[in-house]
Amino acid sequence: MRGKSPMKVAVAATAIALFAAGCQTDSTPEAPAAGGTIRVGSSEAAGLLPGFDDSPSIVVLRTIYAGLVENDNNDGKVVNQIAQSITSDDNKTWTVKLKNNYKFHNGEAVNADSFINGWNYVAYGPNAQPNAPFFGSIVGWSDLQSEDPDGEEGPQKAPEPKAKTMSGLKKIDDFSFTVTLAEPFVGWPATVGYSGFFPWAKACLADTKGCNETPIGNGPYKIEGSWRHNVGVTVVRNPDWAGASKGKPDKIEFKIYDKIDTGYADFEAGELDIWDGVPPAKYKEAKGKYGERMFENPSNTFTYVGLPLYNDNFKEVKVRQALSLAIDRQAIIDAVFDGRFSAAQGVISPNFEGYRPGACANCKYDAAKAKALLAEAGGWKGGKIVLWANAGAGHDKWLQAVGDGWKRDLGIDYELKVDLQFPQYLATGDAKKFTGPFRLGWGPDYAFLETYITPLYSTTGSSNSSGYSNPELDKLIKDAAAAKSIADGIKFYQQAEDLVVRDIPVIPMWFGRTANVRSENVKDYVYNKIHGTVYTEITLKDPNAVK
Amino acid sequence: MGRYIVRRLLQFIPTVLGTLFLLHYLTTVGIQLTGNPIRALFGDKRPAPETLAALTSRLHLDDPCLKQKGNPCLGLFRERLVDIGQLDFGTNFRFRPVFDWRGFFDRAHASIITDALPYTIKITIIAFTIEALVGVFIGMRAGMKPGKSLDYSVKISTVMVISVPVFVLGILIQQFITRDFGNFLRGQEWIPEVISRGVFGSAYKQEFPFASLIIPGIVLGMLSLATTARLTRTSVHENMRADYVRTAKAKGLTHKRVIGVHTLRNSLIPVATNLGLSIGGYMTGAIITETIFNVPGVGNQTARAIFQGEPAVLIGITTMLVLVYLVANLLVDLLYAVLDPRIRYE
Amino acid sequence: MSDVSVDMSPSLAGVKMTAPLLEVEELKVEFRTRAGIAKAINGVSFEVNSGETLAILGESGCGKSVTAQAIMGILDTPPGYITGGQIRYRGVDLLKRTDEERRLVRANKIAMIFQDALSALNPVFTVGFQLAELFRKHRGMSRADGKKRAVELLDLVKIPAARQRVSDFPHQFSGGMRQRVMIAMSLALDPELLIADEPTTALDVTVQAQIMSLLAELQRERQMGMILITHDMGVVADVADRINIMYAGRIVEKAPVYDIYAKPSHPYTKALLESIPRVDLKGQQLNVIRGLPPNLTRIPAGCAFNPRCRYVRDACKVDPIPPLYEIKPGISSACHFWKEVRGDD
Amino acid sequence: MSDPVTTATSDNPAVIPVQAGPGVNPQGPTQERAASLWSDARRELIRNPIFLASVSFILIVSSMAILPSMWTSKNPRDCDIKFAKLSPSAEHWFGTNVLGCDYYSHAIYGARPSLSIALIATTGVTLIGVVLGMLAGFFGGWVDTLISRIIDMIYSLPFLLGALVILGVLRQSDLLHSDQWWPPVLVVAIVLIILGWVGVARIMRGSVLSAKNLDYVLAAKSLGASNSRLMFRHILPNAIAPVVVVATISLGGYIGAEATLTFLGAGLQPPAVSWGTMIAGNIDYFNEYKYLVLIPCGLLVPTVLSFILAGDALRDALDPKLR
Repeated sequence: MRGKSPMKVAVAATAIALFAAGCQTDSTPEAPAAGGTIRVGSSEAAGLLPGFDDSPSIVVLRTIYAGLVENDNNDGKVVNQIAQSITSDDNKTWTVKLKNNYKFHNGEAVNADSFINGWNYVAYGPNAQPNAPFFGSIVGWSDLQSEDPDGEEGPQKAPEPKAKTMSGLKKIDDFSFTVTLAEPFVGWPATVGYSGFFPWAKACLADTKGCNETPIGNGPYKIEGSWRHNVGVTVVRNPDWAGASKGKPDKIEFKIYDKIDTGYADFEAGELDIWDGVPPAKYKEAKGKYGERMFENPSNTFTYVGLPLYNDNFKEVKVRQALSLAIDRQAIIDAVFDGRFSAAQGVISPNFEGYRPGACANCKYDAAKAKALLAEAGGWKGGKIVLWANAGAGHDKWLQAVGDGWKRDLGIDYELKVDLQFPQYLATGDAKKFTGPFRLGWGPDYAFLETYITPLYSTTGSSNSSGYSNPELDKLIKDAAAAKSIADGIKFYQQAEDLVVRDIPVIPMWFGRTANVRSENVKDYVYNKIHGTVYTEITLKDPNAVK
Repeated sequence: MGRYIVRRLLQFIPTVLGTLFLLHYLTTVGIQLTGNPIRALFGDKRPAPETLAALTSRLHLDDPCLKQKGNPCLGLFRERLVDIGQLDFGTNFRFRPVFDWRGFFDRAHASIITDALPYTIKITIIAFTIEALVGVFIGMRAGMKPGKSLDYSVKISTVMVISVPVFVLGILIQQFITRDFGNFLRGQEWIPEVISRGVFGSAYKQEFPFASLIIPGIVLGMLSLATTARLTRTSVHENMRADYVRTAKAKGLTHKRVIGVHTLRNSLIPVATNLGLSIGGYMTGAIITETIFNVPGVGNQTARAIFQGEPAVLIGITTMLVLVYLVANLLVDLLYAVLDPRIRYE
Repeated sequence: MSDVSVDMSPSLAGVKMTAPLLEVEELKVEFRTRAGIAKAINGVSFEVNSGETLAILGESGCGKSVTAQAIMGILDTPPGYITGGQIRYRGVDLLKRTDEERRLVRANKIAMIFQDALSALNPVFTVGFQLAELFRKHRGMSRADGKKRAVELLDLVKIPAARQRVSDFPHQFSGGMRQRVMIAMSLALDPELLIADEPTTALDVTVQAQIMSLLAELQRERQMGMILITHDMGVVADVADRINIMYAGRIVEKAPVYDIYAKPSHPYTKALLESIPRVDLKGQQLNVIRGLPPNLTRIPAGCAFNPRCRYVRDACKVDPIPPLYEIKPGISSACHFWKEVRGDD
Repeated sequence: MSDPVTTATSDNPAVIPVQAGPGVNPQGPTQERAASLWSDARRELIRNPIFLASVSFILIVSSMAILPSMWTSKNPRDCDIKFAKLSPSAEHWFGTNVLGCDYYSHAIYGARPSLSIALIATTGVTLIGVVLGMLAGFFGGWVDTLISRIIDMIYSLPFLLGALVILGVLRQSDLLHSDQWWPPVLVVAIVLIILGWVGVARIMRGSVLSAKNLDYVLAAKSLGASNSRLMFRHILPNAIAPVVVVATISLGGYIGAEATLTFLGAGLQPPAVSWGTMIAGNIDYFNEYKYLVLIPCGLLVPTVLSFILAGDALRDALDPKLR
């Protein structure tokens, strides 16, 4: 559901593409813009500043801001935008050179300070910017964080952090600076296309509150008026934009909907030109109704059922395998989602380099094998199995189907615990208090298969919620990081995937599918496989259809 | 009269404090039992502990008592009261102020409540008008002829409205009326947009700030309409048998006047009380209705605050609602004295 | 309300001023209740002329008030239905007239005073409004004129400081004053017939006398016909010309007021008289009527009074119901054994 | 009514004062009258077709709730995703749902939680509301102040806000997760009671305030009746009528409230089957599979209707003023 995984990062293609993309941004003069107003369904954003964003924010931010790099609309490859070049000799100290002809909407030049000051602001702990962790790999980040001062005696004033600026950020001149990372990371330049790395105008840093309402960006569009909370955001073409593509529509209206069903209803009523994400229950109907006007593409969101390995009932591998084998994924997808997902064949997105179809032998429905494995493991001893999901997001239905399957094929009765609101649900997971299988999702931070392995399954993985720990896998990850080439690295990660699908710390369920619909008035629909619909490139048949 | 009002206003204080504490306690226990709500901002991915701590501290949710189950967090409550006393209602998790009275006049000081309130006031007025006019009318007609077909059809249709859950009602209306019928209207050239896109639009529209609230208002009003109709019916039915109605007939007055003046005026006294109180009830309905029809009002914000577990927003909105309710109550009581001269407040 | 204003003296087609003011003939009323059909009035006949006061007397539930309501045309239907008989005003049978014609008779020609003025006056309007309403709706007067007339009426019924009190609400008056307002209201349009339904029952004894003498005075002055409905034998003595005694929906005795007191012709009348406490009989056992009035859904066969009657014989317990035997002109009794009751031979 | 009225109830105050219709025997032994009030009502009710129809429907639905196995041999928890969303047929009278469960057995087994919640909540709300409203109205003073302030507090809290927040806390108690069917039902009912009693209490308080100075109460008081006797034998029967109306209406409302809470993710949770979970869980599929929503609504609405109509008929039958 929209906005449910707010801090989703959607960045960049593979690291190899980066070096090739040195300097190829020169603009061929654009054909006259198509004009008109396109109306886009959206939802209320967390903020319109690069430091505090979620997916609805990013939709807007990508039209009014421009980052160092962007992803090509055709192949998703990383190309430079504001950056002239991003280079490094040791993958540890990166030199960023900027083009000098970009300006903020208020006339300020986009220069090295715009990046350095902005990034320092976001990283500085007391500013409480949720995007702060994105700068965590830069030297000196931890000096900007304050210690948690609260003891048992009561709240105390947090001490000032040691520094206000990261020592790893150094200005060379107005249009170049260096970034020093704590650990070498060959993929770092790919991450800076993410909206958290967008530059900040001076005026914006001086008045963040005002700038959140009326953003001062540096992108092809600029805000008209200010953010009308819970109602909409309107952006208009920025005539001073120095970038290559000038943007097609004159105006983009983002209309804010609180519920996806309401937004979709408004699309059906002809109030929107673009609606991204048809409600699952209406997918089949929409497919028949809109045909050509529905755009479908595999997506990278991974849904899995985590298993609490900290619970004795799930310690036995064969039990976990049996549970996974007893799920008829395709039947669930067809019945509950009208076929809107692709059953998982492994734990890596089908869009990613290194994906292998059928990698997961335990993900194919095989009731007999499941039964046999469970018998070998000595049967199920945990009584009723409790299936967990957060409330109100429509997960209960498919989890129930999973439970029904177990009941039917393995004779394990189940109950659902799907009444926790999201915060409570996540907190329960973080505290490792799930008493049974739990639903979670995962979106890639960058388009490199590593993002599907390390955070989820390494012993120290930031989002390892099942408590899986396998030294063999940890070693493979280390080896992959030390690999000479990307291709070598992929092999190590594939071996790691093999371990995961054998041990089943999580039961892979499926990968998503985008289903975006558009009105009859839309002529050219442009889709970027990294960011989704590119609103700035959409043209209309009749630009004057909406006054 | 003046002294009565002052006494009533003084009674507001314990009620408001009590409600504030109730909500403070419930949200506090909620956090104690379920953990830091800010964690949810980061979704399925786990945030850096430093960042989580910084946000938590910034939003004043770092009080250690929030980790001790059952602790009423009186210190935190006192802090909140002091802040509220200074008209500082805190912010939501995105640092938007919950309430700033200047927001009514100046966009630069916009806040959640000042943004949302105008929509809710509008939708409430629509709902109230519908409830009062339609409810009283059909209740009156039914009450005049008890046991007749109209009485039963009113009874059955009001019961239908009561028994069908609001969200079903809202979704049915959205499907059949605003989408199917609305699309038909939108296909007709001659129908003005204010009707086809405004009144029969699927969601609230800025271009039609009033028209597009009519259907949500009707859905909202329908909930209490049933109660109003039934109450009017009972009240009219009882008053029809009152001695003074017989006197009015004996005075040779027309049937219309006997009903319209002598019966109705008396029957409306309990109905007016109920109408006043239903304004408070609209807030519950608004949580669902506003969400379904995408009205950016108080109900919508309440729903969001509940699901995000934002204590400051919940407490801020509740404070406002309690005051609205209490003032409405007071007005109803004063109105009572106007409607019924036998009542005097000392 | 868009009331049609009516001309000063609404007249009813077919009215003969020579005909008696009101004749009720064989009136039958029943109440169709869930407990069964209650025969509230079973063939009542009487007549009233201008300037004359007829008292209808009986216990609670004997049908007195229902008769009054039937005459006024304000019987609650359902449950009450007039099933037979005629009510002739100046020779015109009102039961055959339209609702609109009947409405205009009310207050204009026949007016009524109710028992409990507190509940009979609308609590939410001032007495001025309720009085002026009559002039505004029946005479087409303006609010100001109506109010002026209201003050005059309050003066007429001797309410002190009428000009101030006209803006008061009913609950601000004392019981006696409220009943005066009620009387004022009934007199507003100069009716020819006044029906006073237990006008003093709810009042203190001293106030009762004042109200009764006021009523009598006004009736004399205006030469109205009056039907006085009461259960109190004491009240009627001074005021009434003739008395009809009712029991279980029938008139059981008719007589001039003097004759009733002097020589009752029906056991029920006799019993009623004996149950009045009298100073000269102080110290003796008071004669109360045994038993209870009959349930009107199950009236006993024969004479309805037979279960309680001292003179009861077998003939009383079977139909036919005793007719009203005319004893002498102006006096009649519905008792087979009236002679024995009167002590005549 | 200008007819003399029997108010002689002080000798047997348990009887609602009978305002006799014209000519109906107003006196008579009070015991007989008390009995005849109920026997009249009974006679009245068995002749009322609407009452009979309502009660029959309630009985049918109650039998589903008490003995679901009498109605269906299928287990609602036997589901096969391969047979999902089948239209009604001879095999599956009401079709199957999204998960391939027999929808007819869901409809039958769904009656119990829905009815239980409504009945428990209505009983609780009425009992607590009547008692507290009575105390507040009868004693006045600080008792009234305290109760009235609590009523104000709960009243001003929007129902859903309160329900969601309280359920959020209560659900931590693990009561919502049990092998038994009733603990979650009880939890939802308790929340409805906590938030619902104020409505009844308010009405009760008002009724008591107006009843407490009526003559027959003063008469009983002067005869030395104790407070509790005054409250429960003299005032209660006369003040209860509006409470009955509100209770019958809210009984229906509670069946719907359960569905709404489930819709918002706070009520009963699947795989528990109730009409509420059936409606809330399938509303998304309404467009294509209308029967998934229409069937539970088709049970819920007539049930609510029956309760209200039966309640009305009962009240009318017991109301002597309507005779």
